[in-house]
Amino acid sequence: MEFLSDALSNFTSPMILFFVLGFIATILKSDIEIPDVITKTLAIYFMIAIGLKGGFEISKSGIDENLYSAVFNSLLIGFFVPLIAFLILKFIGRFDSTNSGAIAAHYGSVSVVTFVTAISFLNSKSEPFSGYMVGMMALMESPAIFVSLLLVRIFDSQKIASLKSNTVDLLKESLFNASVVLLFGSLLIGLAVGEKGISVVKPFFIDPFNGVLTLFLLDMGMIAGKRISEFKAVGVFLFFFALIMPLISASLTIGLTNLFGFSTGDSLLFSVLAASASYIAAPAAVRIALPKANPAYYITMSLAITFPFNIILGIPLYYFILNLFR
Amino acid sequence: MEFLSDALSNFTSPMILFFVLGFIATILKSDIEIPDVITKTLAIYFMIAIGLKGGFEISKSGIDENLYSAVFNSLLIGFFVPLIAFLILKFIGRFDSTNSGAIAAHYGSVSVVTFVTAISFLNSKSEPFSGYMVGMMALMESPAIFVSLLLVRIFDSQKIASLKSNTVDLLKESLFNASVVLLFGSLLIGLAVGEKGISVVKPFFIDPFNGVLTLFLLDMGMIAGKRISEFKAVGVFLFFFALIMPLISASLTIGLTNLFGFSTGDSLLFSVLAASASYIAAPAAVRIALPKANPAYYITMSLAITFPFNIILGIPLYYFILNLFR
Amino acid sequence: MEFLSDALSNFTSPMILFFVLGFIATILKSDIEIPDVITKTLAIYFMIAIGLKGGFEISKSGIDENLYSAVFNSLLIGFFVPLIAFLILKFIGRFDSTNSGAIAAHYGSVSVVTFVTAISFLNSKSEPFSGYMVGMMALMESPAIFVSLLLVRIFDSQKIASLKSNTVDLLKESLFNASVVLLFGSLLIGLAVGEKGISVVKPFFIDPFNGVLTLFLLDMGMIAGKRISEFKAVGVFLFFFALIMPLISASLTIGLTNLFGFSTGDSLLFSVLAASASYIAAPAAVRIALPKANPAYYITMSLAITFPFNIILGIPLYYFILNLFR
Amino acid sequence: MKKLEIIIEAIERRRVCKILDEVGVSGYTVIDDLQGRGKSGSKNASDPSNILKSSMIIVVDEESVINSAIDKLKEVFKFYSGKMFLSDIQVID
Amino acid sequence: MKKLEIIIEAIERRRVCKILDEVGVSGYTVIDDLQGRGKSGSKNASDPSNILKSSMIIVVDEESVINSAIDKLKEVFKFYSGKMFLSDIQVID
Amino acid sequence: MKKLEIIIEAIERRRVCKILDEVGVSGYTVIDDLQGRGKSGSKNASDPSNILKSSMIIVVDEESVINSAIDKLKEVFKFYSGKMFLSDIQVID
Ligand SMILES: Nc1ncnc2c1ncn2[C@@H]1O[C@H](COP(=O)(O)O)[C@@H](O)[C@H]1O
Ligand SMILES: Nc1ncnc2c1ncn2[C@@H]1O[C@H](COP(=O)(O)O)[C@@H](O)[C@H]1O
Ligand SMILES: Nc1ncnc2c1ncn2[C@@H]1O[C@H](COP(=O)(O)O)[C@@H](O)[C@H]1O
Ligand code: NA
Ligand code: NA
Ligand code: NA
Repeated sequence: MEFLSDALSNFTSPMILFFVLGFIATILKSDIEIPDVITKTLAIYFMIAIGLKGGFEISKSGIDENLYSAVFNSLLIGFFVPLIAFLILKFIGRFDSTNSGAIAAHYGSVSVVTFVTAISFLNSKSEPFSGYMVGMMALMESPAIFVSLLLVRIFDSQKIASLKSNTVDLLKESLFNASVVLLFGSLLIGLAVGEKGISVVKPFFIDPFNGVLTLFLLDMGMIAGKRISEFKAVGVFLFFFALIMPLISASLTIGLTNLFGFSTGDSLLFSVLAASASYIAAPAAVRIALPKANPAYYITMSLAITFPFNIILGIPLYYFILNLFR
Repeated sequence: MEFLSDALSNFTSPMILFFVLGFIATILKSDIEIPDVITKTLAIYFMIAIGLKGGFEISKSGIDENLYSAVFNSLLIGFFVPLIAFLILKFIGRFDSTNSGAIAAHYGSVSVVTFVTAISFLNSKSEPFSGYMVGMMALMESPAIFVSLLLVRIFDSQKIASLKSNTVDLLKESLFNASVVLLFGSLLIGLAVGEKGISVVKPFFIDPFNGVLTLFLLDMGMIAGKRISEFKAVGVFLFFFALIMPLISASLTIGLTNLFGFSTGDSLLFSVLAASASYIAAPAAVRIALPKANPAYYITMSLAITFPFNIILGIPLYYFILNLFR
Repeated sequence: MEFLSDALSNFTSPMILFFVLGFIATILKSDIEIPDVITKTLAIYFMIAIGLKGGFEISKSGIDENLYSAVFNSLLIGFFVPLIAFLILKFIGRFDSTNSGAIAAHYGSVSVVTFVTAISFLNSKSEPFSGYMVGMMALMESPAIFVSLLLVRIFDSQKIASLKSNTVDLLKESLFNASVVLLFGSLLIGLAVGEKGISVVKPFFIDPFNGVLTLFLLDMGMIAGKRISEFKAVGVFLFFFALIMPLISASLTIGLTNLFGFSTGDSLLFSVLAASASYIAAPAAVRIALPKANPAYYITMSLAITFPFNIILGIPLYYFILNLFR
Repeated sequence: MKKLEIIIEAIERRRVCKILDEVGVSGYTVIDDLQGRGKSGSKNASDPSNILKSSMIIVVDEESVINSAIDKLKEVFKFYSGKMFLSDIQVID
Repeated sequence: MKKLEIIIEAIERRRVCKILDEVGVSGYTVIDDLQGRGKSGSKNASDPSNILKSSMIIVVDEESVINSAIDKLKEVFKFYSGKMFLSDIQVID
Repeated sequence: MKKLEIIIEAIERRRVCKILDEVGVSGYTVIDDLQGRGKSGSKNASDPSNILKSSMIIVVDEESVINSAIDKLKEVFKFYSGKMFLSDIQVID
């Protein structure tokens, strides 16, 4: 069965294996410490790298009408995923609006590294995808967060408790959010510099890309492993939510992408974006907008459950399902 | 007009574009934080890389008599640039000797990254230059600082207020200044190891060089952007001084290099060294030797005005002027 | 004489030269600061890189019966080297059991970077070696430490003064010691991913390897240089012990490897492992197990005397002796 | 003079400094990347979103100034985990 | 309330925190990567094995709790270099 | 015993420690990479030349020793921005 072989082949990918190694290492209490500053820098490296590559692809392929449907699709996902998540959490999970909204924001937003891992999965399958998908990721980072805050406002009897200034700051911040600026900026630069410019940075931003991802996933594995201790705090419902929500988001997205008729590569990336949970942008935003929500919930879920699930099983699974419809 | 096309082609260079991106990002308050330790390490990387490359070039070309005129030229620049700067600041700008000397020290000394950017500009034009130019940069870092201190001593009615021990420490320090040692050391090693040795480090120190520079300039753009808030403190006179002084230094140098008959590549590098303002060696030295001088002046001018001016407009401009005389 | 030419050729190796540069720079008080976090990260990089490479080699060559004799040989070295060191220190050097044991632990354990330097020495001589040697290094890190602790228990009239919990923690820790997990993990991954997987990470973990080592050794040179101030604390006996002990360990090992009939490459690596003194794993373990031992002794000896000796003279010397027997 | 030590989630450090500027304290010193444990569980530095770190802000000023700072800051502590410690100190000048 | 500032070798920081948890202090704050000098010579951050750094752990609690913490901690200081400083402090809440 | 907290520009940290060694204090602890704000404007860590950072040096010793340290240090503060804070403290041993 193709999915199985993919899932298994995933286990001969050094990136995934190093993620697992990091996870195990932490459980064995053997602290291989990759300093925080390195993690931060690598995250920046990835955003520049995929931005440049994406922009360069666009400069080659040119912008086709698909772009508009892609933007539209992104917005649909950015609206429905957090909505569904919120309703499940509030009415099936019986969580208060604040926590439901906080978690919904994470599942609505996206995880850069999951996206990056999906890209290297597609490359390994030499499956093409559009350069503008990087733009779609940047586009999908914030809207879901605001949809979730809106839902909290609507369902919360008394207005959300938070420092007044905050929501204003938040709008400003998320509009010019570090990663949004970096991704769009690199995308535009990739567009502008063309072949010659790219060749200049290729040996740093393109060739070592997968190797750097390997190191980064080792670190992610350790970060994820460290949060296992919080599983009890999370509880059974949220644990399963963190596994099932990605499936729901991915299925929904696979449906949409079939309607719009995107290529297999683009459809996979859309599904992965929908299925992934943010662990950088969303936690920071939510901590500011919904300080009363419990961070132990959303950080543990996105980092220690959904992220591993997506990179290990999710990506090959979504890819398999996608191909059933082709 | 060639200059325009160069200046514009400069805007299809990823390095410059990422500098601009960093600058904009900071103005948009989107804090893409590249940790300090990374900036420090990258600076070391550049000094090793250009040192090795320079030394290797020398080992191939051998040391020609030009070397002596190059050294002489460096010393002339190191003497006249700070002198001119000082006189302008003191007698036209009406600044006290201490601040005039502090700023003069910065414009007399050199900026490694401006030099590095000029090198990648020359490479993009496949314009050759001598390996020993790296040595010239190392040579030009300190003298101008001492010339400036001397000027302060001469013009300052009461002897400079500073801690006694300091000036002695300073001499020791700047003689074996980190960057001087690193540059000359790498230069010698590049000389010693030859083809084989270089090939061993090429994949790390040479191939990714431009890519690393891209990342570094993104950071420099943010650092420069952060200082805009200090522009008011700097004032109109110093603002224009920071734009015009590089032109004066460059013109003077272009004149000198024509007298000495250096190659276009070497002449450009000399002009860039003269026009560039130090923002690492000089601030540290001046803070120690002239504690009463206002850091807001010299840091803001060299980092936020002269550095951007040189890498964006200065380099192609000097290159254009140089070619008018050939 | 071949050894001389090797020793000299060692001085046209950029790695060694940058180590020397770092050493000199520190003596000149010119503080080129490579941040701690970078050093830590590079150490992780090396363990992953050699682990992957080693595992991949095994996957090609397959596991031959030599493996068993290699393991056996490692254990012999791990037992005899610390024993000899301990006896020399206690009965010739007249040191108390605690300090003798503490130092013996360092000389029994291994130095990753010395091993890495030996590997790049072998590559430069295109001398082959077995992939499982990385495993041997991982294997040899801890046993000698426990042998030494045992010796202290035996010879110490009153049981070692240390916090109860400690020795238990220690066993746990050193079993799943960061580097042990990382090395074996990478080894297994290298085994699993095969040609395709390796090619994916090659541009990051294999091509720049020597360049990264160059940067790392610059830092090691500075770290070693900083400890010179402690030489007085170390004293004449320990100073010479730090130079002679490696020769003893190496000779012993060369004898053993001849008995077992290992290849020249493997024999050199075994000798280097035996001759090298740990400066990461051992100090941490000893500080916990033997808090009363003087850190100034063992850190200075392994970092500032034995490490430089091995990478500069030791490696070519052992290689020369080895070849006398072939 | 009084010394106020404020331990606050890294993410709110900026706001605390802003408040201190508004109150008009004569200055403050910031120590970042703190770890720790309190009633809201343990804070450790390994979290990519940086919401599990703390910063310490040290303010030394006249009692009156410190008190008005404390009042303004209490609002922040309603929502974010952290602590404020007050002690006597003498400024040398 | 009392404030206990514990300066201890980085390598023993974990144990100190464990002891504080056992004693049941209401919380603590950790500052890592300290340098310094004491009777055991100077501690500076550049050492790959990380045994030449110190950490500071700050604990604020009732005198009784602090004292029992101190007793438990003395054991550690028998073997490792470091210092404990005690002072008066007021907790704002 | 007295506790002296010295906040000084990073660039002058070495000199301060040298002075403390000369005075012969029993020891000190250094915290680097501080940010802050004072009358000389705000200090923030992002400056390649490192002249916009501060360090804190903590010294605990007898009042007499601390006072002679303070006298020697005043010279430094004539030229460099920083602060010295003095408080009572008790050393545990
Ligand atoms: N008793 C205490 N002593 C020192 N620091 C504390 C104490 N309680 C809390 N903290 C610090 O304040 C942070 C938040 O505390 P809390 O709001 O109680 O979770 C902790 O992570 C500690 O850094
Ligand atoms: N008098 C002191 N004042 C402040 N910190 C000290 C003092 N004595 C020791 N320390 C700190 O405690 C560490 C260990 O001290 P010691 O055990 O005396 O070597 C030193 O590295 C300093 O960080
Ligand atoms: N009132 C204060 N409380 C705490 N720290 C201060 C205070 N005033 C100044 N500082 C610190 O001392 C540094 C230099 O202060 P100044 O010399 O006033 O610019 C500042 O960057 C702060 O880190
Ligand atoms: Na999502
Ligand atoms: Na200049
Ligand atoms: Na050994």
